[in-house]
Formats: sequence, structure tokens, C-alpha cells
Amino acid sequence: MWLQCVSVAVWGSLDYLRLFKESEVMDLILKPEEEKFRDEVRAFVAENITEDIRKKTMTGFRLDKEDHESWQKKLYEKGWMAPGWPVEYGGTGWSPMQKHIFEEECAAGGAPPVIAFGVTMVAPVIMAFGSDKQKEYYLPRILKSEDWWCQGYSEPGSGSDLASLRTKAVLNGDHYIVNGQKTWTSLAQHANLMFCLVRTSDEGKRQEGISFLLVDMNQPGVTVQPIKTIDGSTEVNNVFLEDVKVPVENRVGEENKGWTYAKYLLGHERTSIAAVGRSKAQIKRLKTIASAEEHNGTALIHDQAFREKIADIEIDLLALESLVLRVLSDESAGKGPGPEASFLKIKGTEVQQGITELLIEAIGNYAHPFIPESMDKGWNEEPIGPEYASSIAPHYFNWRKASIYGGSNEIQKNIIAKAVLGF
Amino acid sequence: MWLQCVSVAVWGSLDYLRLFKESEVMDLILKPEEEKFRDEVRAFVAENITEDIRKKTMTGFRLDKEDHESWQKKLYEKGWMAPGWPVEYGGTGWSPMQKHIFEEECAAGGAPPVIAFGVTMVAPVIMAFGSDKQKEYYLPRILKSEDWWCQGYSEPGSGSDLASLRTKAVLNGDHYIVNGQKTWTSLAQHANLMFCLVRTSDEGKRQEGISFLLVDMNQPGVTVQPIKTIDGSTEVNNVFLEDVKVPVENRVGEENKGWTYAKYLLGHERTSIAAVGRSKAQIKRLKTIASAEEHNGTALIHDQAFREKIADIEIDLLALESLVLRVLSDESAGKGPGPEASFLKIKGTEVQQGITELLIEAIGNYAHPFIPESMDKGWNEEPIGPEYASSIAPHYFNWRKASIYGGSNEIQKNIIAKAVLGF
Amino acid sequence: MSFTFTEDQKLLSESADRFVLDDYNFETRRKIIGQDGGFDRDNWKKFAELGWLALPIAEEYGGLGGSTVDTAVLLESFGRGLVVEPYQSCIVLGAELLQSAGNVEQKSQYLPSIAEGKTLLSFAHIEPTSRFNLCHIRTRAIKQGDCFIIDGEKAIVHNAETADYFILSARTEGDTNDEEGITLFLVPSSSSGIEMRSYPTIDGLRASEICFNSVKVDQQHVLGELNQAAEYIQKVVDRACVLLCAEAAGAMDTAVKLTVDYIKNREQFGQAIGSFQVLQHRAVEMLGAKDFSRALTYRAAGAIDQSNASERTRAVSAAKVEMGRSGKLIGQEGIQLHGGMGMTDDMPIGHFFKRLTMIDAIFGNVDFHKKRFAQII
Amino acid sequence: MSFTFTEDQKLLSESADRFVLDDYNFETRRKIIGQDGGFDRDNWKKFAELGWLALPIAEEYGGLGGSTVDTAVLLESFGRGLVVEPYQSCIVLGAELLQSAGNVEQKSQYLPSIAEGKTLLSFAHIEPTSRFNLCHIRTRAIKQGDCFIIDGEKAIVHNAETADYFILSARTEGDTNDEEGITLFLVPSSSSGIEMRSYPTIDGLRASEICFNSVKVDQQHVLGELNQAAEYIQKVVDRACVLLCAEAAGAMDTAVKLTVDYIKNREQFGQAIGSFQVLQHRAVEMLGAKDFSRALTYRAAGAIDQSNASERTRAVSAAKVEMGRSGKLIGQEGIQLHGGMGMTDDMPIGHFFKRLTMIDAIFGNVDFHKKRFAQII
Repeated sequence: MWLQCVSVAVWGSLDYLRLFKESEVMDLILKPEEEKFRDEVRAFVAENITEDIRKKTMTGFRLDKEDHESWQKKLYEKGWMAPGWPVEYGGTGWSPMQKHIFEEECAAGGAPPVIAFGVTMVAPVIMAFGSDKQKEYYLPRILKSEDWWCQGYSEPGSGSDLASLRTKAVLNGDHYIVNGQKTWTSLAQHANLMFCLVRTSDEGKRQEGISFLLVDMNQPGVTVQPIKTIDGSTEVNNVFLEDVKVPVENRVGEENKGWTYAKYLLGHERTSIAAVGRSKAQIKRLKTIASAEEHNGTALIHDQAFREKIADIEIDLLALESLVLRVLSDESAGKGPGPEASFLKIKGTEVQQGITELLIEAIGNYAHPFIPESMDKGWNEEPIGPEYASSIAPHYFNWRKASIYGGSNEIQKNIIAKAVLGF
Repeated sequence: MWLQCVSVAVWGSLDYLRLFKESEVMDLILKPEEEKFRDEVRAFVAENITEDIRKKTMTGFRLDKEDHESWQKKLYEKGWMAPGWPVEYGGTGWSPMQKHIFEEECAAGGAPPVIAFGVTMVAPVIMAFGSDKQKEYYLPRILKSEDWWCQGYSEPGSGSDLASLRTKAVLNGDHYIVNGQKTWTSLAQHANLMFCLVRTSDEGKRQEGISFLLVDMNQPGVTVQPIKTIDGSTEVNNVFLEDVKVPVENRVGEENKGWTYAKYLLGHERTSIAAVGRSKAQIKRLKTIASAEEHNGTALIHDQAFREKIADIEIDLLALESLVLRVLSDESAGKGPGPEASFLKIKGTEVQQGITELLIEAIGNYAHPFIPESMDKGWNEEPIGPEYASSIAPHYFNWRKASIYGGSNEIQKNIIAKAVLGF
Repeated sequence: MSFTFTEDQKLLSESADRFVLDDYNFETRRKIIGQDGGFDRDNWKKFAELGWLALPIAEEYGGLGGSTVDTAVLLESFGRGLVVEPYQSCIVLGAELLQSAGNVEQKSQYLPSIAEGKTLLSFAHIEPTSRFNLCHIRTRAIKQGDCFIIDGEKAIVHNAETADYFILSARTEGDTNDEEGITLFLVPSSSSGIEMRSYPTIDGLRASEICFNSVKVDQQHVLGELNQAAEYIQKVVDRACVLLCAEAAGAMDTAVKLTVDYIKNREQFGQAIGSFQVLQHRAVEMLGAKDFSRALTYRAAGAIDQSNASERTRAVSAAKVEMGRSGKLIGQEGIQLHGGMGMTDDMPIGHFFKRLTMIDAIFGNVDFHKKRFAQII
Repeated sequence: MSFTFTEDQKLLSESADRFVLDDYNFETRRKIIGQDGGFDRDNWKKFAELGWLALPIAEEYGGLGGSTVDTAVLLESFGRGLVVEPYQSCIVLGAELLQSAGNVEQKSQYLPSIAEGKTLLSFAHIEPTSRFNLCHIRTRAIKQGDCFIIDGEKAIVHNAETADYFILSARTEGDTNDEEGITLFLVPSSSSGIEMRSYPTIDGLRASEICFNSVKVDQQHVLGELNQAAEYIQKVVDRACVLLCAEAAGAMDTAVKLTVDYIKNREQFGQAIGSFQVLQHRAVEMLGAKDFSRALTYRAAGAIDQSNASERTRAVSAAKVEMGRSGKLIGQEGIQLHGGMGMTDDMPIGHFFKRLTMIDAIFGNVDFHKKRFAQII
């Protein structure tokens, strides 16, 4: 009964239909071959994403491990798992515009984001600095999503000041013995492997005593403890490492050079952090909701002030997209993204957070109800209020993390101040 | 002819009339005796402010020295020149609310602001630290506006870091010999007296070698050189001091204690810097202009987005007013304004600048024309575009100074961080 | 209009602050939220004994006849500790509606018992599609003999599951958004035909969606005149907005303090992060936001009991706008300055952020009140 | 859509930057502004020789047939030095209108001479009450035999006093705000009945208010179809908006550099003020504002020559909104970070601020274009 009466209220408005027609406006001007490519990606996504997954992705409901893996395996079969990789390792050889179209269409079609830890984070480091053996073993497994990676960087005392990390690795024959604690480890509960920064020396500058290890999570001494966040979710974890054995061959590159590799990684594939495609899809969702919300006898979308707030964010997003395309062009031309790429992180997260703010505004009173279980698998009661509303407030709170993790936006500004403006 | 055709376009709209009726909404709830007082002030202002002065004050056109002096002399005759002073020196003994009403009514009626350098800046210092002779001589003259004071604080190398000032005063018998340069000296062209911070010692902390002198501007060695600002005006000056003789009896308080006196001054009568009354009058003007500006067949004031931008500022202004009244209450109760009063400066200037931004938006294309002479006395050609428009762009540019002078808003934040939050 | 607290207000503020400090720490609050009904009945008794429940109730009905400013003082203290007891729903909304709309008989019957903490009310008004429009009422009450038969749905009714009576708004005339035609009823929560679905809210309170299926209410239980409830509702909701702002002022105060403390103690790069000027300035902006919001809140509290409609509207909406803006800034920056730690459920800051966000999202958010303010030029 | 410059564009950019650097320093510019007509005729000749005036003109009329992106590259360089020569009014508006609306005969007659720098045009379109509405035309042209008789007023006509011809919009049908009924005329500035009042603008340019009193124009001087000019005007103004944004991008670039340099060198409290983190972050925000505005500008420049109306509108308005926001931020912060010095007429920063502000205030400010953007959901 609950669902039914809500549905009438929500979908009864004709504005809702009108909206979708209007929103066909394209913002990118594509060449015919690019249009063809877009259609191909669109069709692929439509064929391979179930309605259930699409809904979860769009609303921020929890995606299972299987949801991610099944999609990533389909990408692998199609040869599209690693568009950013060199062709010889299994990359696609796409143009910058193709990469961008691919991201956009995946997001528009509700595909789960490809988990970055393997394919866009550890893989480039292995390619650049790993041994042949590491390359041969790990890269194909990453392409096939046979491992789930997590990132062991932050520690309780080392957030923005990552170089102060204290997890210690002591060489003992052909193994390191690792002791310490990592924190904010996203999705560690699913992971069987962790790439990890550890301290191997206390000599000299702090940055010069850090090594980059690949750690098997399925061994004694590794304990994953979920951290509950303000939105009620537990996607991040503490990872305790107690006398954990890591074979020397699982060190990437040289001992005490780990900081260099971590920095290399930061300079790599920065465009995905901007999440342009995903933000476009969320804006579309926002407009749909604003068309459904009744507001003094008309739809909220017809409120000029609200509409202009959407426009503000859309304009930011177009600017961000233009910068992303320039950075992708530079990458194709062999230029790595400069420190200006920090703007992609800053503006990207501002846009994403801005959308979550408008979403929570859009649903009015229905920001209040909060049934944590409703976001889990297997919950099939009717939602409180309109179906679209239930995940919005938790998502708003959850997404505050975006300006904190991956180098807080303050740290990004410090980087630009130093590296670009020369302060 | 120019004026005529513009007038029809501007004043022809009925909205303009409707507006004034609506804007009678009062925001302060007054007791009957306060209402009576308000009416008295209102009547006094109406009787004593000519239309010419009212227009200049409202539009930011240049006020002559005589404009200020004639108004201040009327205030003196009425006994209202120094509401902030203790009654024994000639103050009014008003309640906080009365002081606020007085400010508001003066501003609403287009009275020129009372020049602060004498009555609210140097006078409290003389009262607190001056000799009996200084009090007897200067205070009555300030009440009667017989002197025009200016402030000799900033120097070319000493802006935010005032304590680094280098203008030197060397004792020579019963005189100091002063050499150096002051800058940003507002209205020095009118002044016959300057209160001035000078360095009398290079020993110890920089703050401990500064003295507070009263300098006669009408003597050899004092040169006033106007500085042209981005709005084309010349209200600030460089003041060069070359072997200027200042009698020892013109030093206020002790030698090398000038910094303490300057700080005392900063803690005094901070509420006027918020300029609540003036901002209220400017918002009224903004609404009048927005009612006159045609905007796609209706008046700009009916544009929801513009109206809400006005509301944003009005709400800020109401908040500011509430804080001003609290600070005035505290003052009456004998509590000096805490460093929180820095918020009055920050928010006050934000509101003022916000209004200038909306004003420049309101006039659309007519922000462009710029005839510097038109703001001077004696210019009587017809304006370009609507009469209200011509001073708005220069005023917008001029008013950027508000967040810089009197301790920049960044410095104010440093003060709060240190003194209130304990950083 | 006064800008300083009276002696009584100072005492009230101190005793409520003391309660929060001694009896309402973060862990205690978490346990209270987990209790049946989502609040602590012993606390409620204590509030009654301390006279807090009686505060806004008129003296002739066993109350203390306090002003809106008095209640604001209490709620500011409650906000400092995010007190979850149903003061807003039972006293600020329920008792005030009864007091302003009810007849002498009704008031005599219920108000003393409310002041004593024995009777709990809840205001069943918002509907699934009403958003912030107080006149968007679809629930219908149809006269049948000496009774009314009520059918409809109410949404996000705070503390409904523990209420003894609902004050229910229903349409006895007119169309969905009409101002005319709304009537208030006092409905025992035990009436047959009431179907309730209760749930936690994201800020730690409890609320319910309620279906009224042919619920029979005696005509004696009509509060005030038939069809004329809109004005009462608007006035009481205006006051509730101000008192929500007062609670928010307290919450902002704590949120700023928590954040300043955190950055003074958290070390990175070999120094407290609070030594970075950027973070200091942002803490200063948080403090300013709190001060200005609080100033507008007390201004509105002072204005609400005496002024005419447009002054009241401007004062209330200005306070609610500023609260929404300041609460958002303080909540978001509070989390950001706490860094990753701010995201954890174990740290208090996030809970203040959530409560502040939800206060914005009830009875009209920033946009709604800005528009309402801007309508009066 | 390409996101990097071609080799030709790089060369153009370098040569124009070189011109600004060598021949257009702050003092030179000040002198140029003081000259009769407010610009330097020798510079204009130089622009002609370098092919800059011919850039957007089609090859068959003596031009180079450059794209909008090409012209944007040139104007970005001009913006770096706040070049005051009438490129926007004569080429971007005048020549482009002639090119898009004129017939072969008219184009053959005037375009080559414009490209050679011998003929100057000015677009007399805005009216005293038109604000940003391009169809708000009250000026009337009434057919009389082979001629039109034109009466009306035009406002803020840039570089009117030095123009040889006005491209004048007048209403040949319909009411003030109608889209239909607007016609373009090529009017010699020497025609009798033209009364002009010229003045400086606050950003260092020259403009005029013009009264047309029964000015007689031969019907051969109609540009394009009668009554159908609105579409041409909208298109050319859209392109002009983008090219104003390109100029602004250059101006922002210099403004950011000036500010960063200033705070690196200005010492207070015994250190460069640029060592304060708060100022560094604000400089970073200025840089970001410039980058994003520039990115949207080139996006719009790429879109304008090929796309459909709603794509063009969105791209252009997004660029103009972002330019307005970024220009305001950079201008205001540029002054603030310069401190008192920023307020002086002697420092370049204020002049960049003024130009950026005036670019926002022509052909629709942030609000106008945001609304226009938001109309297409």
C-alpha cells in the first residue's frame, strides 16, 4: 500500500515525461564515428546491466561484491576492462574522447564504477616499477577481476601527512614481518590483496624510508574491522597487521623507494576522480526527482531558484568536463597531467557534493526517515516515502568524505600553490 | 533632453510606487518612547538635510568639506554630535537602542556620515590618556567641528603589519622632529590636524617604541599628495613629513606607549563600522532602482532570482543589526566589545560590498559610462543613462577598500582566531 | 526588544546546561536512542519536576507562562547535547496548539497533565506530498452525526508511537492547498482505524507514517473553530521554527567547540593542524555563522509574541534561513576539519551535522524561507 | 571538438602575446586611452598588416577565413594587455554582422576595406531601456519611397565616434520586445540627423549615446531580409559573448599572475605575505577560476560554428556565466590580495578588475545567462 500511494503522487505529473524529452540536449559535439562508438557502448551497457544493479548504482544503495565482479568480468570479455592501459597490456587504444564517452555511457547506464584499486591504482605502479614476474602474475588477474585489491595507505596518525606512517616492515630472511595499523581502508572486507606503504627505514627524510608491498589479506595476523560512518554504512575499515609475513618478491621496486611510486600513482589517471559521467547521471536523476516533487501545486523543477541552482552545478560540470578532456588529450600526447590535475579533484568533489546537497533539498521532509537495513541486500519492504528518497540523506552525509579522502581538498590546494604557483 | 527621455523610462512604471508602500515594513520592534525618539530624529534630519546633500550621500557622489561641516555643526547645536561620549564631555546619555535609532535615521534621511577621525577616533584616546590641557583644548573643538582630523597610521611598507612603521620622531628640546611618510590618509586634503603613530625608539619589541602625536598639518614640511584610486577619486593621500616640528605637549600619554593607545582606539565604538543604518538605506535605494529597471517587460524587482539575492543580504544585515544591538547593550553595561566585534567589521563590509554588487547588476549596461567630473561639485550636465546609475560602478570599485582598510578582513579573522578561539 | 538575558533566563540556561553536561553525554544519548520509543521516560519526569515542561504553558493551566525567549533558552541548552526527548513535538507543537486553539475545557483537561509529564502529544500534520506547504492537506474529516470520520495519511509524525493523543489536521472543507477548510482534532492514539509505521530518523529521533482509516472522532474533540485552523497552525509552526533554530544554536555551539578542540589537538606534519592559518580562518567563519544565526534566532523569539504578521514572518524566516545556512556551513566544515575522523559514527561531530541538516529540512528549508522572506519587500 | 591548439593557433598566440609584451605595456596603454578616439590608429594599421583584422573574414572578401577558435586565440592575447583598439566593436560585431547578414555586393564593397583597416564599423543596437534583451528595439525605421526614415536612440555604442558606418538595428514592424520586425541598416556615420554624445567607459574604452533624428537611409543599405534580423543579431552576439570571454580569459591570466607576483614580493610581519597559507589558497582559487572559465570559453568557441541552437545557447551562456563568476572572483580577490596598493590607479590590477567587470555587464550578466542556460533543462 505504501508504495502504491506514493507512486501516484510521484509519477502522476506530466512534467516528468516532458522532462525526459527536453533533457536529450547533448553537451558534447561528437564526430560521426564518435557517435557510433557511443551507441555501441550504450548498447553494451544496456545489455549487460540488470535493472537491479542500475537502480543500486543510481541511488547509492549498496552494491555487492558480486555486482561489481560480474560487470567487470563482462568488461573483460569485451576487452574494455582497462581503457587506460597501454595496448600491450590489454588496453583499448582509445582516443581521449572515446575514453570520456565510455565513462559517460557507463555512468549513464547505471554500471557500477569499476573498482579502482586494481586496474587504475596498483596496476600502473606494477607496470612502471614491478618485476616481470609481478607483471605476468598480477596484471592478467587484474584484467579478469580475479583479485580484489585494497589500498593500505592511511594510518590513525597519518592522514594528510601520509609520510609520517609508522607501519613497520622488518626484513627477516626472504620475508618482511609487518606490524602496524592501516585505516580508512575502503572495501577491505572484500579484498584478498592489499598494496601497502610500510616503513622500512627510520634513516634520513621520512619519505625515504618507505616501501611498497603487496600483501596477501588471507593470512593470519591480518584483521579487518569495519568502521561505521555517519551514514550508517561500513564500507571503510581498520586493518590490523600483526606479524604479517610478506615475501620480499612482493615488494614493488626498490626498498625505501615506495614514496616515489605512490607519488607516481597520484599523477596517474587523475581524470577518473573527476567522475564527470557519474555526475551527469546524478544531475539527470536530480531533475527527475525535482520533476516528481510537488511544490505548491507545480513541480519543484519549475521553481526558478531551484532550477538556477541546478544550472550553477551543471555549468561547473561542463567546465570540469572541458578540463578533463584537455587532460586526456595531454595524456594521449604523452604529457602526464600536471599538478593542475588537482583541480580535477577539487572541482570534481565540489560538483558531486553540490549534487548531493540539491538532492537532499529536493526531497524535502523525506530526508528524515532512515532505515539502515533498507540499503542492504535482501531488504524488500516498501520504502518510507517516495522510493527515490530513502538513500539520499545517507548518501549526502557519506559523500562528505569525497573532499577528505585521496588527499583532502586543502592538501590539493597546497600542492597547486607549491607546484604551479611556486610558493 | 537626455534626462527627460530617461525619466519617462525609469519612473513610468507603477511598480515603483507600489514598492514604497510595501517597504514600510519595520524590522525593529520599538517601545512607544523609542518610537517618539525616532520621530524626533527623523524630523530633525528632514529639517536639516538639503535635497542636494541627501542625494550626494545616497548616491556616493562627493561630499564637500562644507557639506560635512554644516551638518556636524547642526548636530552640535542640537547636542547630538557625540552620542558615544560620556555625558560629562558632551555625550547624549542615550540607550543602546537610541544610539542605533539615531544612526539609522541619519542614514535613512541622507545625512552625511559624521567624519570619525575626530569624534570617534582621536577623542576617546584623548579622554583616556590625554593631559587635562589636551582635553580642555581639543574636545570642545571636536564637538564644534572646529578642527578636521586625519589619521596618520599606515605607511608604504606598513599596512597590515602596522607595528613595522618607520616614521621617526626625534626629541629635540621641547619638540619632536618628525620625518617619514604616511599613506592612505583619508581626506587629509581637508585636515588641519593629524593624529599620528611615530617611532620614538628602536629598542625592544617593535610595538614598544611607538608614540602617539598630534600634528599640525598647516606647517612647513607637511606635504599632502593625493592618490588616485581605481574609481577615479582622490580621497586618500600620501602625507610626507619632512623635519616637521611637533611640540612635546602634543604627545598623547607616555612616550613609547602609543601602540597601547592605538589598540584602545580599535576596541572603541566598533559598532559604527558595521554601518547598519547606511546599508539599510542603500538596500532601500537598491529596491527603488530595481523597481525602475525594466527587465523583459516587467521590473527587475519582480525577478525572483534578483529578489532572493536582495533577501540574502537583508537577512545578513538583520543578523548584523542584532549583533550590533547586543554589543551596544554590552557597552552600556560597561563591558567593552570583545574581539568578537571583529565580526562587525567583517560582516558589515561584506554586506556593504554585497549591496554595491547588486547595485551594479541592477543597472545593467549603464555600468559602463564613466565621467569622473560628473561626481564633482558644479557639474551640471545631464547624466548618461538614468540619473541613479552614474555613481554606481565607481562606488562599487571604490568600496572594495572596505575589506582592506581599518584592519583587513584577513587581519580581523586572525584576531578572532587568536583572541576568541585561542589559537 | 531586549538583547541580554534576564536573571531567570540565566538560571534556566545554567540548569539546563548542567543537565546536558552531567546526564547527557554522548554515550548516554546513544543508549537513550536505542531504548523503546527512542527517549528516556525518567528524563521526561525530570523535565516535569524542573518545570521545563510547564515553561510555555499558561499559569492558569498549571504552567509557568514563560515567553518564547524563555523556551528558546532551554532549547539552546538541549541543542548543546542533542537531547532527543520529545520536547519539540509534545510541548513546542502539541501543547502550544492546544493552548492557542483549544477551549477552556480542553485546556483544563489536558494542559496540567502535559506539564506534569503524564500526557504526551504529537502533531500529525505533514502529509506525503505536502512538502513545506502547511495548507497542503488531503486528509478528510467528514461529519457524521456527532462525530467526524477521518481518512488520510500523515507523514513524518515525530514521536507518534509514544503519543497519547494526536493533534491532527484534516480538511473539513475546500481543496488540497486551500487555507480555508482545515480543522484540528484531538485524537486518542488508541482510536481504532489508526495504522502506524514507525522508524528512526537520521538525526536520532523517532517518527511515523500514519494511515487514518475511517477513524471516528467525537465532535467535542475539535480544537478551535471549524475550517479556521490554518492561522493557528501557521503561528505555532512559526514559533516552532524559532525554537528549532534555538536548538540549532546550541548544536552549532557544541559543533564549533568540538571542531576547534579537535584541530588544536590533531597533529600532522609535526604540528597541531590548528596552527594552519587556513583552518583557523575556517574555524572563525564557523564561529561567526553560529553567532549570527543565534542573534537572528533571539531576535525572532523576541518578535514572535508581539508583532504583526509581516514582521513576524520576516523575523522567523530570516532566522530559519540563517540557521539553515549556518548549520550547513558548520556541519560540513566541522566534518571537513575533523578529516576522516569526522566521518565516523563514533565521533559526536557527525551527529550534530545530521541534526542541523534535519532542522533545516523541516517546516521549510533555506529556499522556502528565503522566498517567504522575499515576498515582503 | 579539439582540446589543443593547432600549430597556426600557436603561432598566432605567440605573435599577439609578443605584440602585447613589446608594444602594449601599462604606460603605453594609458597614453593610448588618452588619445583622440581612445585608441591608436597605428596599432590598427599594424593589426591589418599582421592579418588580424582579416582573421574572421571569409577568404573571398579578402579575409583569412579563420574559425571562432582562431579569433578567440587572438583575443585572449589582447586580454592579457587590455588592448583597447576597437576589435570587438569593428570586427567581432561589425564585420561579422555584415558578413552574416549582408548580400554579396555589400560584402564585396566593405569587407576588404575593413580587413585592410581602412573602414571602421560600430554596432548601434542597445537602447536606453533594453537592458540585456536583444529584441528590445524601440528605434523605428519607416519606409518612405526608396528610403527609410530612422528615429530613435541607441545607448553605449562602443567606438561610435570613430566609426565610418553604424550597423543599426531598427524596428520596421511589431512592438518593442517582438522578435519579428527588426531590420539591420548600414548607416554612414556622416548622415545628417545623427546626434552623438561620447564619453569614456570605466574600463578605458569609448562609447556614445546616439540620437537618430529622422535619419534618411537608402533601402540599398538594408542588411539582410526585412524584419528578420533578430536571428543574425543573436548569433553574432553569441559569438561576441564567447570572444569577450576569450578576452576575459587573457585578462584573468594576467590578473592572477600580477597578484601572485605581488604577494610573493610584498613583505609584512617580516615575511612575504605570499607565505601565508590563506593567501596561497586564495591565489589557487583564482587560478582555478581562470582555468575553468577558459576551458568553457574554448568549448563554446568550438561549439558555436557548428551546433544547433540549444547546444549553442547552452555552451555560450555557460561560458558567459563562468566568465562573470570567475572574473568577479579574480578581480575582487586580486584587489584584496594587493591590499591598499590594489586600490590605486597606478597599479595595473584595478584596470583588469574593471575590464572584467564590464565584460560581465555587456550582452547579459551572470544572472541573465544563467537563466538562459536553465531554460533548456
